[in-house]
Amino acid sequence: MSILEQKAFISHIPPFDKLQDSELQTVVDAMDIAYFKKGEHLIRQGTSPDALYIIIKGIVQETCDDEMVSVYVSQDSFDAISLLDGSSKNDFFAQEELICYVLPKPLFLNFIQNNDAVKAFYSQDLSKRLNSLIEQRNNTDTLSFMVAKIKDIYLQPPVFVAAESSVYDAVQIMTHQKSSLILVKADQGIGIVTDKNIRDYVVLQRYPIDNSIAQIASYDLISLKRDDFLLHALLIMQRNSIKHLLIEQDNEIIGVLEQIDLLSYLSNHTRLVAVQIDRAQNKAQLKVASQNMTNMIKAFNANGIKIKYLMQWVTELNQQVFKKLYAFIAPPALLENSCLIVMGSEGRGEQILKTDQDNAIILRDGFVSEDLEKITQELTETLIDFGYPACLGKIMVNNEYWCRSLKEFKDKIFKWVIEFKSPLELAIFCDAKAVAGDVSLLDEAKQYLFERLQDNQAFFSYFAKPTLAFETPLSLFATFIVDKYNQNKLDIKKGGIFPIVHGVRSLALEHKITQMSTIERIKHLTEKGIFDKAFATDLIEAFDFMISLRLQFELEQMKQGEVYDNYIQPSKLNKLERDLLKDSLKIVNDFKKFINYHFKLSNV
Amino acid sequence: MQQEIVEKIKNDPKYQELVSNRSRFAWILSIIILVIYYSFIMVIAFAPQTFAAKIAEGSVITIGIPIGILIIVSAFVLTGIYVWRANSEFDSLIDQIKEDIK
Amino acid sequence: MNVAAILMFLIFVAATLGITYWAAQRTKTAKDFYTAGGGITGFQNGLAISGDYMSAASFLGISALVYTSGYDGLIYSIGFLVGWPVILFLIAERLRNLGKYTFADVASYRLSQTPIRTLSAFGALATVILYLIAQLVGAGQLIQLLFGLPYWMAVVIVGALMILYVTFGGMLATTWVQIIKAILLLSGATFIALGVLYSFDFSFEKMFTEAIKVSGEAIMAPGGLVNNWFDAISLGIALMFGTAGLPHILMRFFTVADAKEARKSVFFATGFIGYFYILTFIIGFGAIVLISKNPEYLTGEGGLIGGNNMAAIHLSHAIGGDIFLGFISAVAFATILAVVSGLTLAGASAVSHDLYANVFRRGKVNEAQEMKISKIATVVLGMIAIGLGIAFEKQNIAFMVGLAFAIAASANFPVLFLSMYWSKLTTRGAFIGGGLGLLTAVVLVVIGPIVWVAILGNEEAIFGSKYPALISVTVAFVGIWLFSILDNSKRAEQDRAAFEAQDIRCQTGIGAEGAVTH
Amino acid sequence: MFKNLQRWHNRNRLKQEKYAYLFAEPPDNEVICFDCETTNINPKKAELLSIGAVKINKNKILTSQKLELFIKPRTEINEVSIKIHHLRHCDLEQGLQADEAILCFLDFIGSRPLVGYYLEFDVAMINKYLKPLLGIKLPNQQIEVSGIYYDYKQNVFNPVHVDLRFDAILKDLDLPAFGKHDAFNDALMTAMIYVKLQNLN
Repeated sequence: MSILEQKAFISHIPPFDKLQDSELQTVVDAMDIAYFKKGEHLIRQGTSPDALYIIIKGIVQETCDDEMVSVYVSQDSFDAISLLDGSSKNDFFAQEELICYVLPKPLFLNFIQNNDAVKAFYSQDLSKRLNSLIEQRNNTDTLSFMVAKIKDIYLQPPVFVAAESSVYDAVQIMTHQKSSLILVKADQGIGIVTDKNIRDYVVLQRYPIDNSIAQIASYDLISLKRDDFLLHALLIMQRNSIKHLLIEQDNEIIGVLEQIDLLSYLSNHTRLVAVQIDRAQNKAQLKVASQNMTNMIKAFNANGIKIKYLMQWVTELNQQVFKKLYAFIAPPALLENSCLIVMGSEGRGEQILKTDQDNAIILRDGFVSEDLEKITQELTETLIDFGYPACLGKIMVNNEYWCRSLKEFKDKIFKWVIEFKSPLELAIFCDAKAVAGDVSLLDEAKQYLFERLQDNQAFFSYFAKPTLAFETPLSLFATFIVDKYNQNKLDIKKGGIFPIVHGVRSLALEHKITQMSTIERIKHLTEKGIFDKAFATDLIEAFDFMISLRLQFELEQMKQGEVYDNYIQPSKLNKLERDLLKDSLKIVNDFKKFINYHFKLSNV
Repeated sequence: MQQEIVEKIKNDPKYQELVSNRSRFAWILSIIILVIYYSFIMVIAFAPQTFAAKIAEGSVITIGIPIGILIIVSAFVLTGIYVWRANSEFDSLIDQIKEDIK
Repeated sequence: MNVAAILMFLIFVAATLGITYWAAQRTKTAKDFYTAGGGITGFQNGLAISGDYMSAASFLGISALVYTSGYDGLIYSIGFLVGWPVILFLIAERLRNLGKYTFADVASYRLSQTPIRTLSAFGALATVILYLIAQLVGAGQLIQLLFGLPYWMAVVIVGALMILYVTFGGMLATTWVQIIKAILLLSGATFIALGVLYSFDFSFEKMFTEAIKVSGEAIMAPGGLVNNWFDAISLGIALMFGTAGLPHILMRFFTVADAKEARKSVFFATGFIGYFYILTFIIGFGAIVLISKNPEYLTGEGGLIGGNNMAAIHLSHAIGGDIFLGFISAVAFATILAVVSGLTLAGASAVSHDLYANVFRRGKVNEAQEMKISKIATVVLGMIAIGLGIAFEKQNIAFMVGLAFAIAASANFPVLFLSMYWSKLTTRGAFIGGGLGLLTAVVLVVIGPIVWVAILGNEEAIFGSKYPALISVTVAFVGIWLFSILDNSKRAEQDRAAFEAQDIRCQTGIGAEGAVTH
Repeated sequence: MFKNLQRWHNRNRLKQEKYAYLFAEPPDNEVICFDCETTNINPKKAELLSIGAVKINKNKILTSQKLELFIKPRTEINEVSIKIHHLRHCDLEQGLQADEAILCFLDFIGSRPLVGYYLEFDVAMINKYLKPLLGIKLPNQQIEVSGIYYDYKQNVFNPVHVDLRFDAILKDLDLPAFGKHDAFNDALMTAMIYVKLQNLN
């Protein structure tokens, strides 16, 4: 890096690109090169930096109270703001080994003073930052919930009694401790006794108060760590319909989390969709709740929550909406004798923003419902009203084809599997998940599917073939292939997400893996030795990254009032993101090669 | 798939009909083509001069040439016959068998 | 050096590859997500099958055979073709119903994996290598002729191109490539044949008369090439039953999802291939008259420039000038690339999947490793083919394809056939019998006139005939029969017991699961 | 002991007392990284064409205090070497006399340790001019980066072959390689290698 090259290097980096040649020379002459080890701090919160850093090689992370704010890569410079303000609000440290130029503060400030172009550059940057700060603040109430951990919330202190204690003694201790619950150390593990247990057993069943408390306790409790997210706790409670969780730290129980505490914590937050859905009494309330989800997703995403959790959360909520709605619309007899299923991305639990509804109803053989047509029509229309767009392929309950008896479903499955008919339908059905009604109907249908699968290579080849249907938008020279007629965008679904989803689905079907989510499927396939561990990790990360990238663009499109599609614009990505996308697409290519080899796709 | 289905198909009269009809048909066609081809080969093996006879007085074309072309055509025609019958008769039988064990 | 022809050649090769690339990568709309395979009709697939079958070896080799031996070339054509109906009647349907792509997969459905895969891998390798050599010799001579390079250099270049094409373009070996290739080849050959007939005023009588003037009466009847009963029968067996044992042909029956369309496609393929062979016959006779006396195409000693395999290429020049020569060379070259890619993939997968993964590592290997081995195998296979391709320079390539058929008929066909038709077949019987068949065929080829005399330079062949199939196929069938009925092992009981379920599945497409393969 | 003796001997031969600073205690944490361009690679025959040097303070490469000197050659430069260092006669017309350059260089380095890649050669080159001028050889401590790199890579229990080529080291340490080979550029890259190795050990 001779002097000439140093000059060439920084002359492309804003705001230095606005400098005259002589000014540039001054800058170059004053620059040093510094080396930082991984993890070393360049600027600490509250201190005044003495130079502007320009990265030659390496990555720097900017954090605020341990939360990532930004990432800087080669050719980025930082932190002009702290130089101007006199002190830094955030920490900057080397996320990997770093070589960078160091431009002394006085010189930098001098330029800002004397060069209008440079001045303008930074003042613009400042106002942008200010705006984003304000924006951030507006989101805080949801945000704080998103990142809240169990340790942030009130926990009932754990009050233990021995198993042989009498109910009377135990209640005395409860009263004394002002606690609404008590833990029992019994042979079968830790049990819990709440007011409700006492009401049910002692008051209603007249269980003698001198008998042992262990008899009336509830067991099989679930425990979580103190550092788990509240979100996670809420999910677990909802999924298992329980009201208490044991909280432990270092294998010791340090408290009990009660649903009521959790909910009251949450109810302080205006946009708590889960609670809203739970409490909705009619369609109108449910609609509001469902629409609020989108706002919540924005907040989630802005906060860098792992996409995996986000998907889980959204799926859970969507299914609650479906379940609730089905209960509102369907008469009890239908509810009992049918199963509402969601399929495709919704079934895999990979939907974030609402996409086309893919749903169906399986009816018990022999059951006839007179108003079925009316009910399914209402269901479909209400969902459209809620913001779940209609499916273009009419894979919806109001289509007779997707609302039929178990027997008819089995016929269909037979056609799919034995006669290779309609692989698209089979693919969607592979991802079916029951959300309301009698789950066993879907279970039986799926079992039938697995029984009828044969080790027929031709069948699996056909099924897997679409994995290769689209070219990966990455050229031989590792540049993106973009659509020149469509603002240089590329379709990330066709190019990256779909191949992974479908390839993994095909492998999962072949190995009769019952999991629906792509990531879970990959994990199970890895356990079966189909992928090696390193490749599985790469695949999951690539998938994760592309999903979150798509979300980022979808949110942006939504903000602009456009209809969101699956297009992303590589030119809008920063260098790190572009590199990650390239890596992800390379992994997609490797995966396609694997699928091609595994299913012998060059033969069909 | 399970043993029960195997048993079920095996005992299905339609299956037995399919197997015997199709096998017979396939073998008959195979034998026809084998006979045609090996007659040709045998002539070449033991009496090659047979094919040297002229097709007509004054012509240079030997009888072997139209015979060769005819064999090529016969292979094509026999294939056509098989495909036609399999696509209509046998396939509908198979469909019925499948219907029974769904 | 013929600049115009070379230019046309390069343009056409680029265009052909470009079109095939485009066809393979056609971006589809979201609606077509799942119709990728189903969109192919029986007619199209028939073209694809014939594209696989009409290799450069058939095109160049058979027309060369007719050019040198007249009528005997037709014996090859007929033999190559009559295999088709037999496959359709007796084998294809069952394969499809079993849902197994390769000979190894079918045979190990009820027999024990390890021995069967070992056997089939060696069978496949022997067949693939011979077949590859034939294609490489053809391509080498083509490039030699066109660019004026030394033969060995041309073979090395083509071989290297082939390895590159397979390693980087492996994904392109799709149906569309074969379809386009078939259309180009059929139209090119049609044009030459029409050109030939035109120059004789569309009178066969006139064409044959002229040909007799050049080469004598003998070309109108058998005897030039196959002049004893043993050779005739032996060749007949190899050509007819070899097709069913070829590793890369069987798979085409799966290309369409619908069984009806699949059958139709064999029907169309038979038509196309038959038509094509009739064309090569005309082309061969045309070459006798039009080029064998034209000094422009002859070397000092009176032979064809570039060898007899180049008869069709020279003829294309005589008919259509430099531009057409470039076109035909390009089509032949693209054909070679497409066929070798299919072949090499089949050979590489025999090594990586059958030998390495299932036999050598007993299934304890993941597919990523398998893929690596497959890549290495591709390169090694390519290099072996290059080496042997140089050694086999002077051989007729249709004859070499015939040898590949002989080996396929001896090693693969008996096991494949009996595994589906004979309930008493056992693993041991298949392994020993099939092994003996393979061994006999290979040994007879090596000690026969071609390798022993022409290549190794010995005085006299130990085995007098060029055609081993009569002996080796008999050995295979007898061996399999004998060792199966003598087999009283526990495995034999299992093998026999599994026949019924397999048979039901072969007949209907539904039935018992096979042995666990993965 | 022997080293001290040598050093003392060297010191005694110093002709001009004003350069005694070369023997002083070096400042903490500072080293000099330098590289020479010459007419060929035999130090006995070669002539100095250019010297590039840069100061390193702990982890900071002080490019703002660099030294880049060009020397007017006394003889013809042969074509082969022009192709390597891209220094043509006309490029060096404005250059310093060799002796001036050596003194500048001494001023720049002071008593700091010297760091380089294949340093032996560069030091020999400097000494070739220094000896007649001041009667001494460079007394500075010498640090060979390829040596540090070798120690870093080598494993006593499991010896491996270490590729000591300059480009290989750069690549292995994942440092940016910048095309042109000139004295300053090479010194700078060597400096980066040195700094990185200091942090790895």
